[in-house]
Parts: sequence; structure tokens; C-alpha cells
Amino acid sequence: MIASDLLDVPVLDADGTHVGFVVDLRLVLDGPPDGPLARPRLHGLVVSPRSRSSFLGFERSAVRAPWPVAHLVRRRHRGTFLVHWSDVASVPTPGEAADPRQEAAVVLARGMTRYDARL
Amino acid sequence: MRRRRPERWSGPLAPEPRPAGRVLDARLHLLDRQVLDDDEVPVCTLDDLELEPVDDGATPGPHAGTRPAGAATVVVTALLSGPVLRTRIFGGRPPSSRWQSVAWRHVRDLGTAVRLGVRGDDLDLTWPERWTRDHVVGRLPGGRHDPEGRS
Amino acid sequence: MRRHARGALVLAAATALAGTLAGCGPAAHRADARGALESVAEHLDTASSAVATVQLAVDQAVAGRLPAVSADVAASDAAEGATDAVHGLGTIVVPDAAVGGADAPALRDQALAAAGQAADAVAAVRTWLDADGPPDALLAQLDDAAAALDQAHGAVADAAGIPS
Amino acid sequence: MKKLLAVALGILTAIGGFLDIGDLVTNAVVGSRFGLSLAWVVVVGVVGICVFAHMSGKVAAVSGRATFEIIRERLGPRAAGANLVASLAVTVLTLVAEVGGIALALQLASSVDHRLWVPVAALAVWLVLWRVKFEVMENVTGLLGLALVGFAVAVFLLGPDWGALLDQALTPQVPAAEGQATYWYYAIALFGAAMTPYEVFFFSSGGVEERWSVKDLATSRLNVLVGFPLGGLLSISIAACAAIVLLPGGVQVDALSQLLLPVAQAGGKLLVALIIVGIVAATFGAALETALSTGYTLAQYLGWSWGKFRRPVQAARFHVAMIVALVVAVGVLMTNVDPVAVTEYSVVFSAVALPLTYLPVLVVANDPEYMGEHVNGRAMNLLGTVYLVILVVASVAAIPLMIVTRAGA
Repeated sequence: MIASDLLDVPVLDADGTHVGFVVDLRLVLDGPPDGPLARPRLHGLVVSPRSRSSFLGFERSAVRAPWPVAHLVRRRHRGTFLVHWSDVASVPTPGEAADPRQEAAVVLARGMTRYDARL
Repeated sequence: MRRRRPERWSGPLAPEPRPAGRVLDARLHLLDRQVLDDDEVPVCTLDDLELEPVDDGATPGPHAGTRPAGAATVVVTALLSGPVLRTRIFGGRPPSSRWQSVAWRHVRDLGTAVRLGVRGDDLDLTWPERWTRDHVVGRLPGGRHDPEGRS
Repeated sequence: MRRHARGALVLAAATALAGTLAGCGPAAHRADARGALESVAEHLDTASSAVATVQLAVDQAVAGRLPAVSADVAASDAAEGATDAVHGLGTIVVPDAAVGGADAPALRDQALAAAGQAADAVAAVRTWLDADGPPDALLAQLDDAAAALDQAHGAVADAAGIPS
Repeated sequence: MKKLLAVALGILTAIGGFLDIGDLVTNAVVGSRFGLSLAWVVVVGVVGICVFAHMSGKVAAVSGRATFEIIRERLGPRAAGANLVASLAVTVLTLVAEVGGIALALQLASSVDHRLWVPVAALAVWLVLWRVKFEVMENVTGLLGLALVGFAVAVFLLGPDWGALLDQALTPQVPAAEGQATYWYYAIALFGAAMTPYEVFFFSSGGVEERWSVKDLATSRLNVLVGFPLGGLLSISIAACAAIVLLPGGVQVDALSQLLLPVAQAGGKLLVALIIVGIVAATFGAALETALSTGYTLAQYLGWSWGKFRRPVQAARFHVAMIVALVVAVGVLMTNVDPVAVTEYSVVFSAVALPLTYLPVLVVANDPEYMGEHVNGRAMNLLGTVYLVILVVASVAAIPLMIVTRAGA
């Protein structure tokens, strides 16, 4: 699996309702040591309800300047949440087109928790 | 294919408990950053990350059974560059045999650039640079001249 | 998202192509007589500019202010401009019609004659620079050419209703 | 002298950006058609390029990251790739024009046909890129380019009616003979020329080449505040020379040689010689700047090793990219295209690429992860945001205006 297998992919909840897109992967450096640094563990997925683009990252940081740009990006990403990896029920299998008409999606587990995505 | 607009969630978000290690977002802090080698020489741009499930004996999550890889913990094992850039721009996915990677154990430091603890010339993925050096630039007169006058 | 990106790319390419065509394409193909006369006026402006350029260059070369090599380059650039104007005028097709009470093809011919006179005068500058004789005859020739261009431009402008 | 050399990067960047062959001619065209009624655009452009060059220089000094690395990191591969294609097109077009411009300038001094000078000029540019130390390169071309101050001297020697000139500049009006659309087309061309993206690519990468760090922030600011206003002042001087001598004479500028006429009238052969030296140095500097920018943008987007401070073998693909760009430039010029016409198009296209270049710079200059305590202040952000709006307007209006006015005809 590579990061872009998950990025930009639509996210469905357990009932099949579309809840957003994966805009980023949250990693935590607490995996087993591997060289000078610990291995980054995939901690969860950052899901934005509206847009696949997230490049500026304003919705997750405390930076509020320059005001108009920060404001616009935050507006566009209102409702962005973090879902833990343990709450992910299934991810698209790379290279396996299940149904060509159906876009591959990440499906979340029933009873998953929406966490605050701020860093 | 047009998708229905995602439903708005109006409920409160749970506060995220701070994990024990350093927290990074892949796209925000890693992807598309410059990778430098031990001598601060640019090696590549970080185009993608390789993720692998590990069986570290941790208790599998409640839904582990439905996950394709079947393991609860997924870790980053390598930095990728090269052909994965084309597919990130134009879509699709290169076969894993064509990924050019740097193992995570070579990463020394993460900042505004990703710093490696090895020399770039020792890595497989710098072959186009070495090829250009050996076949073109190194053969032109003065190609090995140091413009700063260090011998 | 990807589809939008592709659409935008195609749009950008099409706009760029259209812009290039509009910018570089032949400006001379105008159907009506008035439009043709407007093109004639533009070419006359180019020829006038070439004459004015060499007049300045000759004045300054005579005064010893402009090196001969630079004056020669200015004269050859101007000669290129004047010849282009003659060629441009030659390719304009003026419909056989009366515009603003004047005979359009006759106006074109007057313009062509004036531009030809200007091109000759500008070309004479280069010969003069090589020979380095007294400039009086040359300056008179340039003045005559400028006057002929002015006259042609005035006639065309009156007929086409352009401010001259 | 030390102080003067410290601002060489700013002077070279500004001369390459403001006084390259296209700008020399465009400013004269504008002066001969519109007098000084577009001088305000140059002032707006100078402030804009100062704001963004300062930000990109600051980012380079604090974080060591050059501008295109930041564009890639913030915009992602797709949007940054689009910007790369657009910026490369503009930069290579400008390089084509500059190599042609060196040849035209040498023709002014030798009357040997400029087509014969093209390969010589390209070879000379390559040799400098290949062998010469960055500091030597910027000091020599920057100092010789200062000879263009001759245009400002010429304005004084011509003894114009200062009141009338000031009146044109301060209460701008569209001249009767020109249309509104043409006026605004040239306004965007001048603005695009002042803010061409390769200036910040070159300036920020040059800061990395000179190994700027936090303690060089003052040098960076000085470079910006000396270099770009000087470039703008000289642009306005060229327009003024044309407005004083060529506008009343009915001369429409379409060749470099016409720029010498006001200068000859003002200061005679000596000043003409000085200006020719300046034009050769400025076009040569601009050719170096655009050739290097080609290498910088490609290498920074793709993560290659780059920099003139390295041996060519240690930045192999970077040097090959510049060689290819120069070969392309010579090839294009051999088709007998008019170098001046080439830049006139490239500045308008560069206006289109502007927002994608300057948005990431503005965002990163506010990111404490990159900038620490040196994040932008309020005033800088206000200016940056205002300019971002202007850039978007200019980039949207550029191509439609070009079509409507048939490229300013």
C-alpha cells in the first residue's frame, strides 16, 4: 500500500453514507525503532467533508494569517475530523477494481468516533 | 461519477488524546518535501510513502478481521520517489516493482526538509543523476571544476 | 477533480492558441472598404515612423553625437520597417468602392506610392552613411517622403473617418 | 565597496527582471505611445516585487528552502506541475529573447548582423554558468548593468518640461489616439514584466547559493530595497526618454536601435557607448538569470541536486537542463524570429502564472514551522494579500485583453 492509495479517496460510514474525503494521514512516531527515528505508525485518517484539496493545512494549525486565505481555507474545511485507524473497517485494495462504476472508498466502522483533527 | 454531497455533521468533535510520539500529517509534513542526504545534497522529492502492516503482537482492533491486510498496525516502511510522481499527477498506480524507495531506517531528521543519514550516491534511486554525471557532464571539459575554488 | 483539471488544461491551451492566432495572424484581411483603409493607415504610420527614426538618426550622426555603426543599425532596422509597410500595403485588397466620398483603390495606390518613396529615402540613408557626404539632399528627400506620407495618411484618414 | 557588492544579487535580479531586452523595448514603446501615463504601473509593480522578493528571500534565509521547493510542497504535484509548465515556458521564452538581445546589443556596437552573434552569445552564457563563481558572476554583471543609469542621466540632459512630465505621470490619462483596452493591455504587460516569477526563483535560489542565514536578513532586505526600486526608476527613465524625444517625432518604437536616439541627443557618443555597455550587460545578466531559473525550477520541483556553488558533476541534471535550454534558445533564434516580439508575449503569459507562484510564498512566510519568530508582520500580510488580489485580476484579464487588442497593435 502507498499513501496515495488512501489520499483523496471518498469515505463512507458503516451505513454507506458519504461523509467526506481522506485529505491526510495522521502518523505518530511511536512504532518500533527503525534507524535513528521510530517508525511512523498510521494513527488515523484526516477526513474533510467537502474537499479533497488540503494543501495549505490551515484547518489543522493555529496559524491565522494571512487572514483572507486562512479564512477561506478554514471555511472550506469546516467539519474536518480525525478518525482513528482502529475505527476504519475497510480500505480499497490496491489494483483490484471491485466494480468499475463504483469509486473505491474507505468504509468506517459502526460506532466510530470523530476526533478533533487539530495538531 | 457524481457523488451526493456529504452530509453535514453538526455534532461535537471528541478531543484527541495526545499520542506519546511525535505527530505528523503525511501530506502536510512529508509529501513533496525535499529529501537531503548526509552532506545536504538534494536526493529527490518525497513523492509518496510505502505503508506496510506489521504484526507486532498488539491486540488487533475490533474490526481487524474485515481489513484486507488483516493486521491492526500499519507503519511507514519507506520513502518513495520516481514513477509514483507521474501517477500522482495523472492518476493510476505504478506496479510495485517500479517503485524507487529509500528505507525509513535511513531517515535521520524531519524538518522543513527530510534529512537522510546516508550519502545520496549510495542509494539506488539516484541512478539518473549518476548516469548523467558519468555519461554527459563528467565528460565535458571542466565538469569537475569547483567554481568556489576549493581544490 | 481530475476531470476539471483536464478541462481547465484544454481551455487554457485553446485560449493560448486563440491568443497567438489573434496576435500573430494577418491583420490585413478585412472585408469592407473602411476596414481596408484602416489597415492602410496603420501601414502608413509604420512608414512614417521609419522616416522619423532615420531623420533623428541622420541629424545626430551629422552632429557627431551618434556613432556611425549605431546609426547604420538604426537605419537598417528602419529600412526593414519601411519595406514591411510597402509589402503590407501591396497585399491589402481594397474593394472597388467609394468611402467617405473618395475612391478607395485610388487612396490605396497613393499610399503605396508614398510608402515606396519612403522606403527609397530610408534606404538612401544607408548609402549616405557609407559615403559620408553632405546631408542636405538626403534630408530634403526624407522631408519629401514624410510630406507624401502625411498627405496620403490625411486622405485615407478623412475617407475612413479615423482621427489622424 | 563592500556594501555595494553585498547588494549585487538584488541589482542583478532587478536588472534581469526590469531591464531585460523585452522591458527595454516595452518601456520605450510605452513612452513613445503613452508618454508617462503608465508610470504608475511601474511603481505598483516595484512595490509588489519588493514585497514578494523580500518574503521569498526571508524564507530562503531562515529555512534554506528556495521558492520552487515551497511551491511544490504547498501546492502538491499537480498544481505545482501546472505552475512549473507555465513558468518554464515563460522563462525559456525570455531566455530565447535575452540571447537574441545580447546579439542585438552587440550588433549596435559592431554592425555585424545579430544572427551571427547568437551562437557566440549563447556560448558565452554557458561558459559563465559552467565555470564562473556565483558571486563573481553577479558582481560583474550587476556593476556593468549599472551603466544603464545613463538613461536617467539622459533624461536630465534632455532638459524636459518637468511640469508636463509630472502632470502626465500623476494624472494619468489615456491618450486620444489609443483605446482603453490597449492602455490596460500595456498596463498588464508592464505589471507582468515587473513581477515576472523568475525574479523570485532567482533571488531566493541566489540567497541559497550565497548561503544566507538568519543573520543575513538585513542583507536580503537591503538587496530588495536597493535593487528593485533602481530597476523601476531606470524603466521609467527609458519611458521618459522616449516620451521626450520619440513621442513628438512620431516614432513608434519597434527596434532596440531606436532607444539610442534620445540618448545620442542627450549625451552624444560617450553616453551612447555607456548605454550599449549597459544593454549588453543587462541582457547578459538576464540571460544568466533566466537560464539559471530554468535549472532552479526544474531541479527544485523534481528534487534534483542544484546550484552553481556545487561542481557541475555534483549537480549533473541541473547543468544538463540549462544546456538544453540554451540549445533550444539558439535553435529558436535560428528560425529568424524577432527576439523583441518574443518577450512581449512572454510577459503577458507570465501575468497568467503569477498567482500560483506568489500564494505559496505568502502562506509559507506565515508558517512558524518554517519561519520561527520571523513570520510575516501584519503590514507585510496586508500588502501581500492586496497584491494577491491584483495578481488574480491581472492574470484573469491578460489573455482576453491580448486577444481584443491584437497584442497592443
